[in-house]
Amino acid sequence: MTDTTAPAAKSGVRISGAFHRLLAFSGLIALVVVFSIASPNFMQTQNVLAILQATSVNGVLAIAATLVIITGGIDLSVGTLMTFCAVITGVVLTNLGMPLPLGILASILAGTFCGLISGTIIAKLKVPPFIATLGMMLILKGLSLVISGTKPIYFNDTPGFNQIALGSAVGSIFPSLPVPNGVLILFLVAAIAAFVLSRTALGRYTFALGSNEEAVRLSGVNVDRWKIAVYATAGGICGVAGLLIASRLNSAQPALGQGYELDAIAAVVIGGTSLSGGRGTVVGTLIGALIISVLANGLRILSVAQEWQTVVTGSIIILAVYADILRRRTL
Amino acid sequence: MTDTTAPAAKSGVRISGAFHRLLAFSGLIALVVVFSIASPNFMQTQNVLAILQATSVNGVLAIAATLVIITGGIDLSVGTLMTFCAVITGVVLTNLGMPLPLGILASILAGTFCGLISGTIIAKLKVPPFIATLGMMLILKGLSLVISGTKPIYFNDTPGFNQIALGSAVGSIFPSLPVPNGVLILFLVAAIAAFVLSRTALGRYTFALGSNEEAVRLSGVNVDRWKIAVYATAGGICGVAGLLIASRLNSAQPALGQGYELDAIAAVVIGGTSLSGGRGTVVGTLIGALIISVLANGLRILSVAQEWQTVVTGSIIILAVYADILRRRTL
Amino acid sequence: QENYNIALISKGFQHQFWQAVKAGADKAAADLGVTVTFEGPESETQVDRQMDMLAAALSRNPDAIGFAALDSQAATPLLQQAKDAGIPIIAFDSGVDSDIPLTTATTDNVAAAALAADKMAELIGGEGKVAVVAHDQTSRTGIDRVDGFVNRMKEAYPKIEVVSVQYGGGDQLQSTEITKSILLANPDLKGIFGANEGSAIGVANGKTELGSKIVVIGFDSGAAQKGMITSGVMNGAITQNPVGIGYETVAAAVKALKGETLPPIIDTGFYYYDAATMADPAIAAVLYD
Amino acid sequence: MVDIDKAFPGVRALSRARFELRAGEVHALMGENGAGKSTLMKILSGVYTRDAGQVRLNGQPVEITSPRQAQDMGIGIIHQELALMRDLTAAQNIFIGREPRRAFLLDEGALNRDTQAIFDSMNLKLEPTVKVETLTIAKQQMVEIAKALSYQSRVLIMDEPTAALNDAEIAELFTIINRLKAEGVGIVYISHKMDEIKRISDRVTIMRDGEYVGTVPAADTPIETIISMMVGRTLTNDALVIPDTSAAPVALEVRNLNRGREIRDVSFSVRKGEILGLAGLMGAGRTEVARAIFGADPRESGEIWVNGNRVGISSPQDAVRAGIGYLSEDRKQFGLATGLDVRNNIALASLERFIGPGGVINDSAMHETAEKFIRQLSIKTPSDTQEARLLSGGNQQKVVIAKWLLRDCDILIFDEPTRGIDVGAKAEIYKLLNALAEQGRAIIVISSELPEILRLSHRIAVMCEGRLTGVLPGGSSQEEIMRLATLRPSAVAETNSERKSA
Ligand SMILES: Nc1ncnc2c1ncn2[C@@H]1O[C@H](COP(=O)(O)OP(=O)(O)OP(=O)(O)O)[C@@H](O)[C@H]1O
Ligand SMILES: Nc1ncnc2c1ncn2[C@@H]1O[C@H](COP(=O)(O)OP(=O)(O)OP(=O)(O)O)[C@@H](O)[C@H]1O
Ligand SMILES: [Mg+2]
Ligand SMILES: [Mg+2]
Repeated sequence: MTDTTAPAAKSGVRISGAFHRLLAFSGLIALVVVFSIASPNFMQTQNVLAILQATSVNGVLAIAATLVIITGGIDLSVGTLMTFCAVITGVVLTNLGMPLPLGILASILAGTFCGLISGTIIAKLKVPPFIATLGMMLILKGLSLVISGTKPIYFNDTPGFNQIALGSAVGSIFPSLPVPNGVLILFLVAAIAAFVLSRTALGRYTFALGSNEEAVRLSGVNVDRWKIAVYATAGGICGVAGLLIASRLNSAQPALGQGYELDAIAAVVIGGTSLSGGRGTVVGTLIGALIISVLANGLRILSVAQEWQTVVTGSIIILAVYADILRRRTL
Repeated sequence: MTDTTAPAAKSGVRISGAFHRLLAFSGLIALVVVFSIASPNFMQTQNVLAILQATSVNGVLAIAATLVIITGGIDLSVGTLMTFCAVITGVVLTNLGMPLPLGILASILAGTFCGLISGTIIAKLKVPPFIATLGMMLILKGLSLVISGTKPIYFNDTPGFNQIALGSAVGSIFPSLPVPNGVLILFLVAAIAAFVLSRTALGRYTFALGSNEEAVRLSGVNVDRWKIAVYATAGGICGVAGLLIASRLNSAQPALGQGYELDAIAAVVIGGTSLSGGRGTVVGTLIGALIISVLANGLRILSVAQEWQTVVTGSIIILAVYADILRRRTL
Repeated sequence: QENYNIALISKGFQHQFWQAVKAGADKAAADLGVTVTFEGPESETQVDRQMDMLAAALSRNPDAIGFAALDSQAATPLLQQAKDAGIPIIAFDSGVDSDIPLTTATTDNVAAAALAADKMAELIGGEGKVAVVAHDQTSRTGIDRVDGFVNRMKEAYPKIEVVSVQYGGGDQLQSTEITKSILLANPDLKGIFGANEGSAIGVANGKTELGSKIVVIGFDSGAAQKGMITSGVMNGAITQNPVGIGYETVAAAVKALKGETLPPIIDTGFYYYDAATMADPAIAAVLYD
Repeated sequence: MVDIDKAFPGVRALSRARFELRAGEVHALMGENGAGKSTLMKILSGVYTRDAGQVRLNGQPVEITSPRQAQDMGIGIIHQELALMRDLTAAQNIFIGREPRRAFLLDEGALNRDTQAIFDSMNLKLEPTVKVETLTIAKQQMVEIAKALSYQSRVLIMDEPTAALNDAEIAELFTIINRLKAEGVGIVYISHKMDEIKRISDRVTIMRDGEYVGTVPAADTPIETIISMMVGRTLTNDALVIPDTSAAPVALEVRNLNRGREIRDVSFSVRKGEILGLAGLMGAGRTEVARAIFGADPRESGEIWVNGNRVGISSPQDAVRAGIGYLSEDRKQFGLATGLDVRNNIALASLERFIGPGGVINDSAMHETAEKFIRQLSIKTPSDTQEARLLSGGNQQKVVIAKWLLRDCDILIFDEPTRGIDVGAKAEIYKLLNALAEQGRAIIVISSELPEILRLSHRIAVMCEGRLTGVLPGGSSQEEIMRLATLRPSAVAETNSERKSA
């Protein structure tokens, strides 16, 4: 290449990068516009907050899944791991009567530990991620029931607990903007995950592993260690999701969680992360998760019959991704 | 390769090929042996038939998923497509009162048609298989409810219908061996699928696509057409599963099906087919599906508490695959 | 006394309702000196998985089977097989379209939901908009409770309009989101009926999260629901007697095994309870945690 | 092909490029890495569509929009980057899309027979039923060639077909090319091996920076002229200087390395400042030895000593920690993280250098370092944030080299370091290797090109069938190396053709 083309190319890449993100975003905007026109109730502050709140759990799980998927893996256990962490918190806070901070720590540690185990099974025993996390999903589902005695554990003795998701630190400062803490936590997790992905060694290796694991290994990198670290981090994030859902329901529901992995992975893929690894963004995942909850909320607000909601959701997911592909192609 | 190494390598490959299949099989055998020792009821003819019967639907779905997964794709819609086909059969036979063969044809055609649509969305619109089939899964789930009016459709007016899965053509010849037709159909579908994979152009391109799609395209092959053909074939096989389940329940249950894709994919992966495409066998998938149902049945026969069943199932799935990896490595 | 082995195949497992049925069955097992196993599929849509469970149970050669059918017809061949093997069958929770079960221990869900409609109408003053958040669009209990509630409203309370019926799979979180959507879409809504435990808790959660004042009628009990009724978030709820269902099913099975005759239906009843009546011994006996 | 333009996002690959091919000629297409050779040929073979210009076949303008169409017009291509389906057999690869059938069914017997016939005509010893993923790149390349031949095209494009081949196989290929030429097939031949151009081609077209430079007859144009047309300047050729390293300490010593039949009792040592050439025929086990030393593959027995200390190496990580770097022979599979950008590929082996407090990566330092190497190795890329897979083959190789240069290892093993690299860059790399040796590093160079081995090595170790058959002083003759490379203790009967071409 000659010198003249180089700078043009550079800015070209930058613009298209930013524009690309804007595109998934514009799919979301299109949905919001359509629903706003269709129903005056849609754009009410309260409904917007409801949508954000509804995104929080799936969004956090999807961020966990994003990390794993960028390495070229998959994590089917995010949903039941979330539940397991919630149950552990329940045991620590309610059954053992420990103070709140310990409960929070327990959830995140439990998540990290389980992620560590999945990661170890995958990295050391070379069990394919699909199988390892499928197994984990079932194991954790069973263990949640066993530990909780197949009964919900309530947090009635820990008064501050439901403030984790439902309180509003923002609202106490700006009363007109009662953004629930759950939403704040989602954005916080997203910001941290985006930072980790783009600016730290862990993030760099996450992408490198998904790009060409063998090349990374032959560069003298301890591939196993980093892979385990990614799964453990994802597990820790599921621990946060566990806190969010437990706080929202003011209880640890041991039977819940299975099926949540599909929504999480869907958000990731709608957000432009490739299942074959090596590429993906947290922002995309957030947008993907928002698309899912805006769709669900909007269709309910419009009182579309439930069976048709499903049909429309399926169609719009395909259309949204197709629109993204089309516009990227004509760029 | 020199002359001396060539024959050795060749026979090596052959032996390890056969042995490898034997390995997944030996995992299954190990399970069977353990359960037989643990409970005298396990190896009764009736129970063996129950296990096979329980494998039939998941097995057929898993065979459909195998085809798609070998191309490097994924099909999340197998479960709800099965249901959709069952509902279509219900409409044709019960609501429209058409004769049985038409109902059978309708199910398979409906499946093929839906597979064709998924395949087209994937091949022509370049929507990732995960998204396209996720969308399809939701669309079909909704449509099944819409078409059936959210009520099961019974086949009471079509007396022969439940013979498709429950009758026993074998049993009418050898009364001591009342193998249900559903099981026969599973093996028939498996045999046909194995034949298609190994002996026809469709099979060749299925493997080629999963191996290196770009290379296939560069070789001047109409990649889109073959990809669509694979999804359509898989859809047709889901149609067979739809017949099986409808016949077994003597009704089309419109709400059933979601979640079944995970069991199907699990059977495929346990059977040694790689999610990244290019390799896989129908025999492996059958063994994978059998492992899943033997586990479920065996644990029930032993009256293991349900929450522990889940834990044990998860662990054994990981262990079975790990054992397979270990033995292949030490070969 | 013989140590009978009785296999119960229910419609679910993890849900508190089914756990209460299990508790009742376990209590009967202890009282009567028999062994009971209890299992059920993941969700109430998985008719074929329930068949597999029933088949596996048959392979164990139990002395009797208790069966809560997800579909009234699908199990007929297997039940016939059990009958041929001389295994008595007791239906519970929902009936089966066949004369094979010796008796059915159940609640009239349609009537129970109609009672919920009556209570709702009373609490909102006989007019206005209401909605239903149910657990399942296709399962027997889902259909019966929605129909029971909606039809009663139509017949008896012409000024009440059921504006929305949505399904959250009995998942508390999903039911919460649904409730919020319904409330935001219908600011003038007067009340919501939550048609099972998860749905009812979801409705109450949604009400709390939005700070709404609507009337909430729930279904089933459980610690959370009882707490919500005590605190006033939920106005009241219908409860069946799941412990009773479990107990009666096992008791009937033992009677059958001993050759005693059984009535065709064992109605285990349903009750409306609210903060005021919760402590009544009759009510407290059928509530569970 | 006239006035062909092609731009990729951020890159102008071709600008008014031109090319002409006559029937029955071998026309070499030359140019530096990234000059646009592959792109031009991909346009001709229907992989890319051109932005402007015209393609004429037999004087008629044609539109070639798909590989299929190109095939139908009789244009066949061997791609530079292997395009094989790894899970299929050689025969299945060759006849993909044109499988012989009997009724609806595939006729595997005919497939394998036809393939065997092609292999026989190429004098290639290969089972049609072997899966290509088990083959070395060289064999895979031969399968690609067989595939291209099977189309019986009138125009055959060969994009660096010999990059992975040894001399015997190259000779075989040239026999095939001459046969095709006699049959009137026009052949486009792309290669960075200058000696081949003289041996095989009739005319040479030279490209630079996506533009047409000129076309000259091969026979009476001196190589130096062609090179200067390619790089726009004349290159000086440094002669081999062998430093006296006999007093330098031993940096790496390998003792009795063993693994199965691939590595049999290999022992050797390299001193600081020394370049050891590792020569041998394809499949001699050189790559296996290198990978075993580097810990990429397990070894059964054998010791590795670095700077006089025995080191336990069981993974590449151990090796890198001990100061060993390994540039693999298959960059796509083992060298490059193709989805990552150039910058991160360069930093991949030394990421810890750019990690600041809290695990945060210092991207600006990484950028500067990457820019330095891009300049030093003249890597053609729009920026250091370009995805590595979008670079031309040769430039990808340079990125991998930069990765190991940055890592700053004391012992460097280069497995086919100049595969697919143009003359200009090759000279740069030779200079670089010499400079590294001068700095006191121990270097092992594995190369299938004897001239390269002879030009670089201070000492030459030769392998055959997993054994080290001898160590020669630098500047030995090709004949001497070949004698050791074919010294087979197992006395396996060898085909005559292989002997002769060797
Ligand atoms: N798909 C693509 N996207 C972006 N840039 C590309 C793409 N393909 C090629 N290029 C760029 O186009 C230019 C020409 O590449 P090409 O592969 O034709 O070079 P080449 O002459 O074959 O080089 P080499 O000898 O290294 O193979 C290079 O700068 C390369 O980076
Ligand atoms: N993937 C493989 N599967 C089976 N045998 C292999 C494979 N790769 C190499 N071999 C065999 O291992 C031995 C050593 O091969 P290796 O690639 O190390 O040789 P090399 O000297 O590096 O050759 P090259 O010039 O191809 O790099 C040979 O007998 C070869 O046939
Ligand atoms: Mg090239
Ligand atoms: Mg080699």
